[in-house]
Amino acid sequence: MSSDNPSLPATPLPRVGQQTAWRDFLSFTRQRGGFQLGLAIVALSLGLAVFGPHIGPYPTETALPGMPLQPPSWRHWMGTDVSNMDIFSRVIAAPRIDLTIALVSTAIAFAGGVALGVISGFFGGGRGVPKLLSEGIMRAADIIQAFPVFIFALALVGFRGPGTENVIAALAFLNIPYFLRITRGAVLQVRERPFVEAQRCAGNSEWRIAFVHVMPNALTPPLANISPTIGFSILLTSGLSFVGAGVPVPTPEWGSMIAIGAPNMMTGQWWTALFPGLVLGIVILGYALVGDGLKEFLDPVNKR
Amino acid sequence: MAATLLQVSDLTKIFPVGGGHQLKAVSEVSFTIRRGEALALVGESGSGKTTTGRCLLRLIEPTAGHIQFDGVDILAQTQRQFRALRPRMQMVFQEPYDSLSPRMRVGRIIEEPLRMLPELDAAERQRRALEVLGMVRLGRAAYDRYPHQFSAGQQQRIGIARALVTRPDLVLLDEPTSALDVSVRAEILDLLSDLQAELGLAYLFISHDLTAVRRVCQRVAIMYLGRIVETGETEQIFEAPLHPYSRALLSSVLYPDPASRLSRYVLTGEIPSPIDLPQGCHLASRCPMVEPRCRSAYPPMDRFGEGRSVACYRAQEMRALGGLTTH
Amino acid sequence: MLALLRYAASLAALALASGTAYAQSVECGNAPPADQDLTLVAAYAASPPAVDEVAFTMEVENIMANTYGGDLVQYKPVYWAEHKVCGAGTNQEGPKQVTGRWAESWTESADGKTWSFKLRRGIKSYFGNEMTCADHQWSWARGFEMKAVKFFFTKVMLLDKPEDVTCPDPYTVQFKIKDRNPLFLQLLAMNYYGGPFDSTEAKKRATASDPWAKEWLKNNTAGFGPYHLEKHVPGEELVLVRNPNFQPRPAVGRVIAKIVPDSATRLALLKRGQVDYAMRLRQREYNEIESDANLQVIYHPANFIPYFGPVQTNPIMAKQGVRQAMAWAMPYNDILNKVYFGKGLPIKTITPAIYPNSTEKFWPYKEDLAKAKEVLAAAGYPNGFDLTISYDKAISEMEEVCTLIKSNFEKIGIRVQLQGLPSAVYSDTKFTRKQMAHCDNFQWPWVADTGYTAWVYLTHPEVNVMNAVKNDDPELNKLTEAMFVTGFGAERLKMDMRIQERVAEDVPWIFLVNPGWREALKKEWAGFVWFPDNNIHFELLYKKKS
Amino acid sequence: MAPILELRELSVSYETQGGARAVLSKLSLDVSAGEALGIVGESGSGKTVLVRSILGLLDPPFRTDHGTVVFEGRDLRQLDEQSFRQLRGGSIALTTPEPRKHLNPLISIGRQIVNVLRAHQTLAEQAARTRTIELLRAVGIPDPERRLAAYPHELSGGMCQRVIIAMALAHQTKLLLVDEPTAGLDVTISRQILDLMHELAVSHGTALMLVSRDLGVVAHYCRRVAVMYDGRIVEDAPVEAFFAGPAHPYSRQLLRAAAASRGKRGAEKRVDALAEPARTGCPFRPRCPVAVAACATAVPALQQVAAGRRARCLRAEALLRQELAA
Amino acid sequence: MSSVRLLKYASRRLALLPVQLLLVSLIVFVLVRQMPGDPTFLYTGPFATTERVAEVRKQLGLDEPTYVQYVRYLERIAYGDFGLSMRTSQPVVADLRQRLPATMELILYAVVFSVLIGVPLGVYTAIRSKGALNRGVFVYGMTSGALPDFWFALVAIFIFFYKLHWLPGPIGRIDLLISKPQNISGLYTVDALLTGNWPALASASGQLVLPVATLVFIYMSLVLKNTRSAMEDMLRSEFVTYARAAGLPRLMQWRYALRNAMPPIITVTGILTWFLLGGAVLVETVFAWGGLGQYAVQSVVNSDYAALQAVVLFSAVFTMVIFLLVDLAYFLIDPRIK
Repeated sequence: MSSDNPSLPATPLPRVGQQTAWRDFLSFTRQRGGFQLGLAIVALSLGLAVFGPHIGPYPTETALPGMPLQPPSWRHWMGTDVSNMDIFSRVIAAPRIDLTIALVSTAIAFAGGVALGVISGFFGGGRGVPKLLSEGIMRAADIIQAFPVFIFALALVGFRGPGTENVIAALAFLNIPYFLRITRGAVLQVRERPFVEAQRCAGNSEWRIAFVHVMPNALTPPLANISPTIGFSILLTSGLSFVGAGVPVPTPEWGSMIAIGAPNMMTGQWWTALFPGLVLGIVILGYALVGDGLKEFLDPVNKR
Repeated sequence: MAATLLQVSDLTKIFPVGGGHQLKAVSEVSFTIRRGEALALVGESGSGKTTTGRCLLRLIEPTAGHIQFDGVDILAQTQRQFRALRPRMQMVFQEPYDSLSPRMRVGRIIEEPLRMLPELDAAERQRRALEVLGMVRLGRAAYDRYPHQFSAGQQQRIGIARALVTRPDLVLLDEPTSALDVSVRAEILDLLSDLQAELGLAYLFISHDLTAVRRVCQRVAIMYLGRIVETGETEQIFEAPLHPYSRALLSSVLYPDPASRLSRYVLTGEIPSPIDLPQGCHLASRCPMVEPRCRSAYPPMDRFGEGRSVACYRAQEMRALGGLTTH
Repeated sequence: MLALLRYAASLAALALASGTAYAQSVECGNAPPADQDLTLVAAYAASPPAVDEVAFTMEVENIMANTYGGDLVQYKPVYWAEHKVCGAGTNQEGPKQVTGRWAESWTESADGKTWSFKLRRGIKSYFGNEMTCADHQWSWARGFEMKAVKFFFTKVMLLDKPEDVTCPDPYTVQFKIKDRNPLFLQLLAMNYYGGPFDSTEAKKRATASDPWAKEWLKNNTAGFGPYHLEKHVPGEELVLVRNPNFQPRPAVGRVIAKIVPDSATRLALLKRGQVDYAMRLRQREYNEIESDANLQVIYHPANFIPYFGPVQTNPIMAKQGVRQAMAWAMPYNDILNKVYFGKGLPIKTITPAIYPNSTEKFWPYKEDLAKAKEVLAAAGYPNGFDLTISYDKAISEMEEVCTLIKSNFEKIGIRVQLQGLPSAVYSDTKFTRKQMAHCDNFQWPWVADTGYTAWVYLTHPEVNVMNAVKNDDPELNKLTEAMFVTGFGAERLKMDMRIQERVAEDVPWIFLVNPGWREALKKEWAGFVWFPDNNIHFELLYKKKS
Repeated sequence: MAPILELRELSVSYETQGGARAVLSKLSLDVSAGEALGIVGESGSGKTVLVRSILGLLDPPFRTDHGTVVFEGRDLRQLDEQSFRQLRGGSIALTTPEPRKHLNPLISIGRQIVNVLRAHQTLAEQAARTRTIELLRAVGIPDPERRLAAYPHELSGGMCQRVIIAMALAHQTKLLLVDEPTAGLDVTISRQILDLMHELAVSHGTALMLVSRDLGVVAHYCRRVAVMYDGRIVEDAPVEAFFAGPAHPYSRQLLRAAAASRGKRGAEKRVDALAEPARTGCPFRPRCPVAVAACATAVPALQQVAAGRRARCLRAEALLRQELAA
Repeated sequence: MSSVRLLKYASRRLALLPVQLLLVSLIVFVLVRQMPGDPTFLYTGPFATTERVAEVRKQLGLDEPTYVQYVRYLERIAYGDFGLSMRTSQPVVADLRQRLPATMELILYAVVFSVLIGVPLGVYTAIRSKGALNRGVFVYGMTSGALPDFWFALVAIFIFFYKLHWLPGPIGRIDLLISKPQNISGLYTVDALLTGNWPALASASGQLVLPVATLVFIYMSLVLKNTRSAMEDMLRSEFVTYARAAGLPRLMQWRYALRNAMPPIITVTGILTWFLLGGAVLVETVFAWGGLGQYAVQSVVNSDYAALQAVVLFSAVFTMVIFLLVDLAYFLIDPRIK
């Protein structure tokens, strides 16, 4: 406000009031085709996670009578796999496991990352135990992030053995530093804002300032990153399952379906791996679009 | 009731800046504020005025010195004990919007300091909040709204209301108008003056806006590189500053009047880095009146009449230069 | 030259000896044409962790079979007319299946406890050292030391200690065993796990801390077999070169084996003519090869026993009724048709169909879910139970089989969880009997004898590691032990039959489908012989004259 | 004196998702050669946009809808990019608030000045360096030879502003656009800078267009003052006359607000200093203490109210009389 | 002068490495202890007797307390001994040395092409914010990040190898029957070029096309998007606006912007390299590339823990080195860093 900024004629202010926020969100959504598409995909994927295993025309884990590897037809829209299971039914049932893993691991990572991020960000410059805590958290995050993501995920699952819980644990573990850093970055900015000192003047304790006053104002960046993280977790899960370190067969899971289909693809039965991958890509795209849209919506620079 | 509300003596704050260097942000600063008095702490960036203010509220822990608030040595207290005194010392911040929690309603923001007064129940807290909202000329409607729904001037009033809700004795005003446009700034300054008169508040007004200071404060302390170089009654100092720095500073003020021509008093060079300052007068490198002794020892604060002190060996000669205004 | 003549003579003798029901115009195991000097490019599925007996994978077997070339005796190749392929004459009784390899003749003492073998002269290793009894002695001593596969053989052969192998003269090897053993020769014919080593060469590589040259022999070979391992880049390639001293001279002078982990890629390479031979494909892929004019699939019924194994450490699996119910619920036809495309053979007894005395008559089970449900209820599980089936993830056919089993079992209320495990973890948990049940196709009895087979896989769990299902049936235990020391004849046949009947009653294993021995090559290759090791023996291969 | 810059009915709008919003509305203004014109107004009044639109620096979402910008007889809006480029930093130069942000942080200041020099004239590297040193010396940077290699972050804000001035005055500058010269600088430093700028402008015969919120700056460094409100000039007067008594109620508010001592209040009607500009009629109406019914009908024209001064207010003459009476 | 500063800075950054490494090794060690099953079995095979198992356990040091094992482990690492791979029976270090060049070759080309295509495209789309190319780039940026790389690789193989027969199949780095070029750098293309081994060069290049194209397609958007946004930010920055106001030519304005966009571009190149090491895992697996990534997968699938921990350790060191280089590059570009 010290000078006129030509690119921003009006003071940019984050909007918070529930009613206006909702109205803003609706009007924002109306103008963004990509965001709408993303929301639709996300909604559909969530719907499939709940109902998917029940609405497919065929059972998802039992072989059908007849010869396997039938090409796509009216009976089997995406064909059948080597065990003569209907690929379409399995593809739409897959969100049950893929999304569960992604949502649970992201939720854990979000909760853990935000809490640690607030501590490390807020107490970063301080002294004594909180400072040591903050330093320790950051070093730990550095180390975890020194490993390339997929190799570390592979190692975690490799050393602990495959299985849904282990995949969730590995992904949560991997994503905690990510949320931690985002939150910390936001906290470092928020804690420099004068209202923090105002709260100190109002007699708040440091922990209360950190979690009651600073945290809510630092949530926007991590919140905006939930959606892409879910997408990324789905991608990692499928990668792990692809090499057999993830979800056990024949649970419908996109990555393991691609793995099962891969050898058939080489012998010309392209439908076995093509469709699961395509749907996987679309779902991840949906989460990425929603993430991008939310980032844009929540970013004060884009406010009029 | 003692007339002196706040007595600061020899306040020093040193920041380590790595590599064994020190940043002496505040050096042996002493001043007093009487009840109901507005004292301005004036200086350019890096002068230590803000650090001084923050030390008073113990938002920063000073390195040395004493601060007596209403007879209590607040530096001897733990942060927890000090919390009991906080309602009596409040603060108004520079950025009107940024000093308000964006995700809280105005009512809650204003009531937040009242948490320190556990004897107040919810109804009483609300009554008090509405009362101060009235004082700063914002209606009851403001109570349920969010800060961003207000203009910058209104936000600053919310900040003032928050500072007043605990009925403090002393309010620290940290550049309260520097982020505001001219006309808004005038309104806030008028409001602050009115409130001071109505409620008998004492102010510590930290600013580099000299016209604002002249408008609100009864007394002025001028700081340069961590030291107070001159204190005194506002009009006295603005008319005829006795320290070379004060003179240079005040002669730089541009009043909105083409007829007012101040006799310019120009310092050479720029403000040196506050890190590892040499002993001796901090102005020595820029002062047109510098003498060898200025470089060897820092000049003491000498009294020049009632409430007037100057830290310069050649203050007497400065007096001979006369007033600033030449019409 | 002399050696060649001798070998030819022994082949002629063999032809005479086997000239009964299987006498054929097609000769098997002949010396390949001497005018060919060929290179064979192979696509292997994996690289052997080592070329010594410490490791235990199909690739290790393959390399060892081709570099050490077997023991004193070997199986006799005969022509199997119905499959149009040469194979070991395993349907013969006992010693008749066997002919000499390094030994030109042998004798058994009257009490059956002493065996003497006369070595052919002039057998030379790649390094040029002549084979003597000392090499055998050293190899057996090493086997006792290594405590691996060869050590297992000593147990079955009833050989007690290294000192029981002696050298009356440099060209005679003598064994003293604890008791008469009718299977002695057959066991010896299957043995190429650990030698015989060219001990002269191997000793050069030994060190004070490693007197048995374990380190060197992990990545190098020192045998008298037809090939020598010239190069081994783990995970990348293996190169075998002809042992110049081996007679008869193999037509294939060089085998380049590239490691191509993905079976579909191996298939693609073969179809494009970039390799001559692709190892370990899936049935679907073999089908594709059969329809390719330039390629061929060699098939022999072989001795595989893929089975579903309820591990009896688990109390539910220990119930005979439960095992029988599962046998009734098994989707035999689906497995045969969907996984093996009708190409395999249903298995209905513990003894492979090509082995003597094998009979299907005791096996009552076929897919009958109603019956299965009834039996299951009678066993006390009307509502089924939770079952975890483990399998080796590296063998994709097993995954398909298990998926089919899961489909059927769930129809009778058994809730199935599949557990695909990495090979190493799978074999660890399998042999430590930590699984609840498994699907397995890694079993093929090396000796064509019901007693041997049942003994190895289904008895004496306290000593038999291979008894991964922890079957411990007193009757079976007794029968197998008795068969070990009973000579061929009616009494032994009775025991044989009872074992097969008992296994069908008690169902320690539920037999699935035997896919047979399948090898995929370019059409121009010939000279295949199936041996119970299920390996391809490069030394016999040659190119057909067009 | 003939104007070197003539703005005629310049209209700029800002594109938002809700539609275009006017930032400058039919703004007309002249600057004479060698003249010092001050432009004052609050945040959002369009001062900075005005400066940038003269230089053709506005990027979307800003849009110049209408009007002409005539500099030395040429309409800049019709100019091709190449000729305009020659003009920028040549005949028309700009100084900015927060000078450090306007210098490239990764390039030494010497190189940056050399680049500017060589963008406008063919100059050998060595000659450009020599000229740069001269310029730095001229703007009072001590030890200029050594400072050539310095990076912006190594210089104080005041020094950076001097560098910017050096670049602005590197050529035969006819018009210097000075945007908020005191923002971000300390009192003593900004005074030095203003003095320097003023001095150089006078000696070069450069016209100054000085945009500021600070009436004090305008009072001391300008001959003429134009007050902007809501994208329009509401008053345009010689400095002495203006500070003696403004003809527009907004100007009066500004002046009173800027005073060092508290002015007389009470007599006037309380108004909300923050009310948004009205969309119909006089935009200042909601904040105007002297508004009458007629103010609601149309935007008043910018009329001559006295010799050499114009105001956009129906009551301007009444105000002037009142002011004189007081 | 600046080289001295650089050296000082580099040595200070390098001094941090051992501490990081120690922590990394601890994590890896702890991870290894999580492994299910007894690794001894893998060495002994299923026929081994109890004595033999005990003997191997002792040989492997598995009978000692955990902290002793950690200290031993550190000692061995210090001597460059990462143990024997159970799968290949080779020292893990030898395995890594063999496979590393394969991965490096893949990553090198992927990074080079990503930067060569991504940066100019990013700069171009930042400068010209409209048009079909921009639209296309936007759609590409959105979709490429969403596609699983391994699936993309499979589809690419299906189309270009199986259907069209344009490109060689997924059989690793060089055609089976063409002998490898003489080992100089380990990168086949480089070595073949150096030794003038044209058939090997042709084959190695052909084999590289699909995996590199896959990696570039999937991961280049990272470079592209970041370059574009950094460039857009810089073009909007005050100093570029001022450069324009000062009459600098367009090209010079873009150079100013690009110069300042370099730090984020370098960072993202570092991140890309780091990411590719992980991304290469699956792509290598699909293409049977025989590099570190495939080795990692095979180690996991076969519970080859010595191999796996070496891969994990190496990848961490690789990451640290990459980011060290990024920091040094920053230091060279940005005079503000002390």
